[in-house]
Amino acid sequence: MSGFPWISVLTLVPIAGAIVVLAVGAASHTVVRRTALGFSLIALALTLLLWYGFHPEANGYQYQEMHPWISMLNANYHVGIDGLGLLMLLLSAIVTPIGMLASRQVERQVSLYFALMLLLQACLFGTFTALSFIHWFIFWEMGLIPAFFLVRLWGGPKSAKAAMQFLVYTMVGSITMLMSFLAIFLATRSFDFVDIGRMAQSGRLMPEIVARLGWHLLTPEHTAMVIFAGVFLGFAVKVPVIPFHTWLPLTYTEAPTGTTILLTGAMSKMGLYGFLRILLPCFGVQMQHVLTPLLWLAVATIVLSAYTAWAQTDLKRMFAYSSINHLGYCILAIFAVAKFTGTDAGLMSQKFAAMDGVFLQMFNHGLTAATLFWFIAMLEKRSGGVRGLNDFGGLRRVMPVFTGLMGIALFSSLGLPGLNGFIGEFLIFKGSFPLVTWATALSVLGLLITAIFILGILQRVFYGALPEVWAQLPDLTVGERLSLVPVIGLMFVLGLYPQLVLGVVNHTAMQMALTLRNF
Amino acid sequence: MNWIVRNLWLIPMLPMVAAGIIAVTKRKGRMLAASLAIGSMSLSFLLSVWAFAHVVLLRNQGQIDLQVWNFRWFQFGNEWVSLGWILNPLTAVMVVMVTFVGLLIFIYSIGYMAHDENFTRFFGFLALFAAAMLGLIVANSLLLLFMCWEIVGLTSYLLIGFWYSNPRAAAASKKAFLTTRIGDLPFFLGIVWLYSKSGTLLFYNGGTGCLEPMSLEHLVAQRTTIGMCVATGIALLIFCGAVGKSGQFPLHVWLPDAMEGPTPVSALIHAATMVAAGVFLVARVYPLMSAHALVHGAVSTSAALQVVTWVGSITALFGALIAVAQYDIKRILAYSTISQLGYMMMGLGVGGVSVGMFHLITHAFFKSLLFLGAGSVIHGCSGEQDIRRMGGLGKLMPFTFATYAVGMLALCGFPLFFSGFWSKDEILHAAHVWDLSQIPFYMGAFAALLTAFYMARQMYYVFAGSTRLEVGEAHGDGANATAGMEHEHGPVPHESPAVMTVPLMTLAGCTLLLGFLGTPAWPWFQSFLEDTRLRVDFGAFAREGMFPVMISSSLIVFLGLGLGWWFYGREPVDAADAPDHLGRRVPAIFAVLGHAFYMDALYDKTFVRANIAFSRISTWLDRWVWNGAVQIVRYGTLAFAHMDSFIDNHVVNGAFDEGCEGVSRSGQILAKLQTGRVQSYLKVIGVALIVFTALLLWRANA
Amino acid sequence: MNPLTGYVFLSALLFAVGLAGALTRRNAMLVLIGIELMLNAANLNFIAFWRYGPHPEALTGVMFVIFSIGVAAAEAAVGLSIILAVYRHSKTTNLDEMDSLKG
Amino acid sequence: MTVTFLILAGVTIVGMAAAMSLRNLVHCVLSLTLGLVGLAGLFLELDAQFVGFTQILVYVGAVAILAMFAVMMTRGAAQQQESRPTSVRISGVLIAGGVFLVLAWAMCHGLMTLGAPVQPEAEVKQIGVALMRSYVLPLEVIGLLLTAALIGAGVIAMEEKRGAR
Repeated sequence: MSGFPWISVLTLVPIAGAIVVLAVGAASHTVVRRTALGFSLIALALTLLLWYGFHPEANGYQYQEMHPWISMLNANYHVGIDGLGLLMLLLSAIVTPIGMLASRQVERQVSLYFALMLLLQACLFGTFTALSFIHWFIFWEMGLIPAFFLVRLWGGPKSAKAAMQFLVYTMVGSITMLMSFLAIFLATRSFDFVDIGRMAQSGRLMPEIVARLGWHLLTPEHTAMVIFAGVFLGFAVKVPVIPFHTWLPLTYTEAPTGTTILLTGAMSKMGLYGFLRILLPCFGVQMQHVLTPLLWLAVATIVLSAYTAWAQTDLKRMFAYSSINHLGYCILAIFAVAKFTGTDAGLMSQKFAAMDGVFLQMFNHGLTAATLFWFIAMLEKRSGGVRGLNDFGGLRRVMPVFTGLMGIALFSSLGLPGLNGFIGEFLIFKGSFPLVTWATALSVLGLLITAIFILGILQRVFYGALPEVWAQLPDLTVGERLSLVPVIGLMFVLGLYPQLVLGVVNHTAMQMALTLRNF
Repeated sequence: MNWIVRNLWLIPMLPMVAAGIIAVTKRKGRMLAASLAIGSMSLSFLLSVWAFAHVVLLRNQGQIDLQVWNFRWFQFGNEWVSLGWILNPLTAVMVVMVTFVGLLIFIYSIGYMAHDENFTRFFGFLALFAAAMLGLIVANSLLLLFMCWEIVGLTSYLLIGFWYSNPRAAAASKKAFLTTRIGDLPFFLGIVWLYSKSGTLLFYNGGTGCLEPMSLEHLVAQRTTIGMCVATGIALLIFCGAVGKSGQFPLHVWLPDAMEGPTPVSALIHAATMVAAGVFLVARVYPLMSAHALVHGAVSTSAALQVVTWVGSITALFGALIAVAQYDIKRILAYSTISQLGYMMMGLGVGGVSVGMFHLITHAFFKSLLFLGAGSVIHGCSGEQDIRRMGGLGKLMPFTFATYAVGMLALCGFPLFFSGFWSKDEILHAAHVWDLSQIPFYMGAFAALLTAFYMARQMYYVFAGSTRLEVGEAHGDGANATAGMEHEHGPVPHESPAVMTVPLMTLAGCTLLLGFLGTPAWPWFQSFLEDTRLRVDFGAFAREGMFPVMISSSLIVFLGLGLGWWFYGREPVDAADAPDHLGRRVPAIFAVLGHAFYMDALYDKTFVRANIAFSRISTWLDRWVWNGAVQIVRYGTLAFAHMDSFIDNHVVNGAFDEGCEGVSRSGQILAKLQTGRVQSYLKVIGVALIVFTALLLWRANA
Repeated sequence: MNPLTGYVFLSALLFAVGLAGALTRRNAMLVLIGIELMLNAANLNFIAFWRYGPHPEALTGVMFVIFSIGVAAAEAAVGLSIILAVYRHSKTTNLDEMDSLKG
Repeated sequence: MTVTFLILAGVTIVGMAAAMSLRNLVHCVLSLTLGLVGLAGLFLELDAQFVGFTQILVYVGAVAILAMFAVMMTRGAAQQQESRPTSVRISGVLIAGGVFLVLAWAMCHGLMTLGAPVQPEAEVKQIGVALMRSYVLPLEVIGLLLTAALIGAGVIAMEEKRGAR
């Protein structure tokens, strides 16, 4: 690997973009939009370069940069990516331009809006590349700030409440996580994920914590569990896992749709990323101890969110719940992977499948959910903000292309084979079923309910009689079609040739599944 | 490896490419769309015939006739997921049938859909359907099969809801997709289970495939927690998928509603091919279905096949019963399809692959013939679908009538010259010699009686007597499709154009001829599928009670037809609103049958309502419990914050203020004390001395 | 009543008298004299305790008194000279009028 | 409790009380001298000859004379003296009384019953030895202090015209 600090540069590009966008703020909105989009596309290009230069078969992290930072805390500026990080970078880089394209309705303080978006992207990049807790946590928390303002300043009528809920809720999770990490730091003097993971896998982490911290009121197991619970809460809120999800529907609904795209497409992955990068390698034992309740949580996340989505009438709210549902599968698979230790070849194969499935599902959900919200943005733009399920009908007559393309995205979300959603779900179920049979079997219900409400959307919005009000709705413009083509195309490509992604992440997935064997 | 085996993927790929091109064609490109679809289908048909010939050739040379071509698709962990295609007699028969029937229906659709504004889209969907269906057939991987299976479901959804403005079509399409998906989910679990147990989803892969003896032995040897053999468990889960797709008993409710789609769709998807995919699936995984018996060499049928048999026979009877009391021409055929699919399942269960598949093939021809005939009738009657408003069409639509009669007799199983007779008879015979129970046989026989009866009823209603069509009134769901036709043809019932009648006649011809491929005397079809020696043997009629079964089933057919004549032929139906002749006799039963045993209402009241209730509950949970917990925490925090702020304002701040004031006041006081007079200070010192000394002494005393 | 008690009471009384004078008189000179009185009361105490205490051979009380007298002499000298200086400054020895320390 | 003690105590108390309560400053100083002489007698009674004589020398001979000089020099102010408000007097007396009571109480309470008093030998020689041995440092310090006091008193009492420029 060359010594060029690719990742730092990649993280700095959106920040520079934000500054430039603010600087040209006085210019026309179009210029601002194009500038911001340009920077996000530069970031995308850089990410593709990283993708191109990535060695899928190599162990460990690539493009690493390491500089001493706060020596007192033993904290380093340590960044690097493996397959997972790379995939998440790519997802963030894809989702951000989508979010920008879907932000056409933003008319006030345009330059600030786009600057915040770029800033959010930088935080995402930072989060997905950091390998040291402090550095990672700073980006993790910093991401909240642009997100908060994006929701608060450009959101819907209840945005104040939504932004506050979002901020406070995630903050609470972050704080518990921070405390847990401080506990770990006090015991290990390290903030490095790799080190901590290594200690956990060799079984030294928890005894050290118990020895150094010595909370005499608690047994060692309980101490470990409390620390685990703190970290778990932080991530569970972010993903979210039922019952820590209540901030999400309101936030996704009230946020401007462009922001929602970033929130669901990339930010929700931060939680899962945390599950994979931190919880699984460091707290595998604790997860095993409480596996049954965790599995119930996962099943509840999948099934209840699907049912709740069915009962919604606001399209954005529906997709918000649907997001919870889709990420629930990832949660299920992660818990399933945590179930068994050991090196049994049959089990390992299932774990690999589940892990690969999680990676794919994360990416696919990001892509599909972002696209769906994009469609909503386009619909809102045409309908003047109306997006109720029952406000429409028969739109297929006036917007056939829109219907067709959104139909593809909807079916991708439903998990139709041939589109990107399927393989991830297949691998997740394939891997989880032998590991946690009943939870997986129950989760299948989520697939059915998802189908019900997605077909419900199609039926109520696009089928049936066309109300007079919408008789003049214009179909997609040429520009919109052209910008949609790559995304929809990617759905097909991933659905038909998942090896494109799997080839890159498979090795990382294996490594992650293998680290668990040592517990 | 032969070229055709390696390039078997071309058969589904050609329609797929056509569908892709049509998808980006403008609405006006009607001819382009139709010709692309039909052209690709013709090429696929030719390739299918080539493949078929190849298999026949191999068979005749006595070579191994199972050829596969596998390739790697994607990787997880150290493993690769492989897909592939397979060429064996089962595939060959199915591809030929699907491409041939499909081609005819494509051609027919040009006429039927001529006036539809979404003509282009229609052919796009049809081509996509054909691609997926053919992919399903050639798939050598359960995963690939499932993927195509789902896409078939999607196209079915799209085509049922083709007239999307009609809310009933929209609802029916949704119902179809969801009902089949209910079956698909256990199927999906079955696949996942099978994958985890056998390590591969390839059917055949040179000894390591999941349907090959090594894997099967492995599956049979293992037991689930409830004592069932793993192979049985997987087989039953997979069968759930077939139940959904093939409209078997508990999940049949979507098929009648699917008739909201255009009639060619009903003919192609909901009669000939897609619904038969479930039967095909069972046939494809037949080694797994019969694994228990296969491995143990037991005479008895495996548990999975028993389930298949019972579900099939129940469905056969059930569908036939309901069909008796329907008025919609397409719904009668839909229930008939359900019933016949039940027959096929029963055939698979009691007789094996060839028995069920033979009926599948013959049924595909005569049922698509019937549907196309019904479509022709509907087309001729400007969208009317209620048989009570038809009548006397025999004279007005002679070609349609003749071909319809052929299809009807084949469906009834009229002896000797109609394919349905041979295939159905074989099922009945197999059921008769089934060693577990005779009940399926009697159920099948009774269903055969009912079949003859309801088809006779339909014939009399539609073609006999005088026309009862109300001029200028377009009822039913074909209205949309045929809305434009009235201007050209006028309201009078009329014969359909040649583009529609020619496929009808072709199908009728096939219907007549096909039966002779599988007579007991010369069971070519059976031997082809099951790899047995083929010879002409008229003695077969005499074996194992074959002859009595033939005679009795013929008698049953005559009885059914006779009953139909007794009720509906003797005194022709004269008025559109006259009560049904049978319904007059047994109104209660007729009402129950007319409402299809109230299954839809039952499901509405139970499953649908339970699910809706659960969705309400989960919303309620979301709003009150989860959110409530958060709100409690929030209000708790708020209360704490308020308390804190109260304390701050009134206690801490108050104390501080008080303190400040006190300090300042005491300062004032002290300032007063601070007289600057030495003596007053000294006084204070004196007082302090007194106090402290007193205190010390008092403490010392105490 | 042993002799010590008498001396001690006497010293307390002297102290009280000195204090009363220091507190009530307005003339600075008399206040100073009151303070001298209190010092003398303390001296008496020291001597009495030395005389009747357990270790008279240690001479502690005597020594204390000797130094105390020395200090008292110095104090008297300085105090009186201050009074003179103040008197020269303000023509009064009235303490009530010397309140420039007032807060 | 000897007669000598009672007489000496009476002289002392009367002298002191007069010194504190008489109106004429000169009388006050004179009665103070009487009280100090009484006190010196008490010291002698307590077998502390050296201290007793020192008392006479220093107090009677030096302090009282000094006070007399001061009284004389501030005579102008003496006429201005008028009685203070009764409340001040009463409070002062009360406080003094309180202090006496407290002290008396403490003494009653705190005094142990002593054994037979031994005759101490406080010869001047011993005192001198002690001063030059154990207490040599305090002796030096007190010498310093006295010197400083002497100079300081002189400086303070000097003519103001020269002190304040």
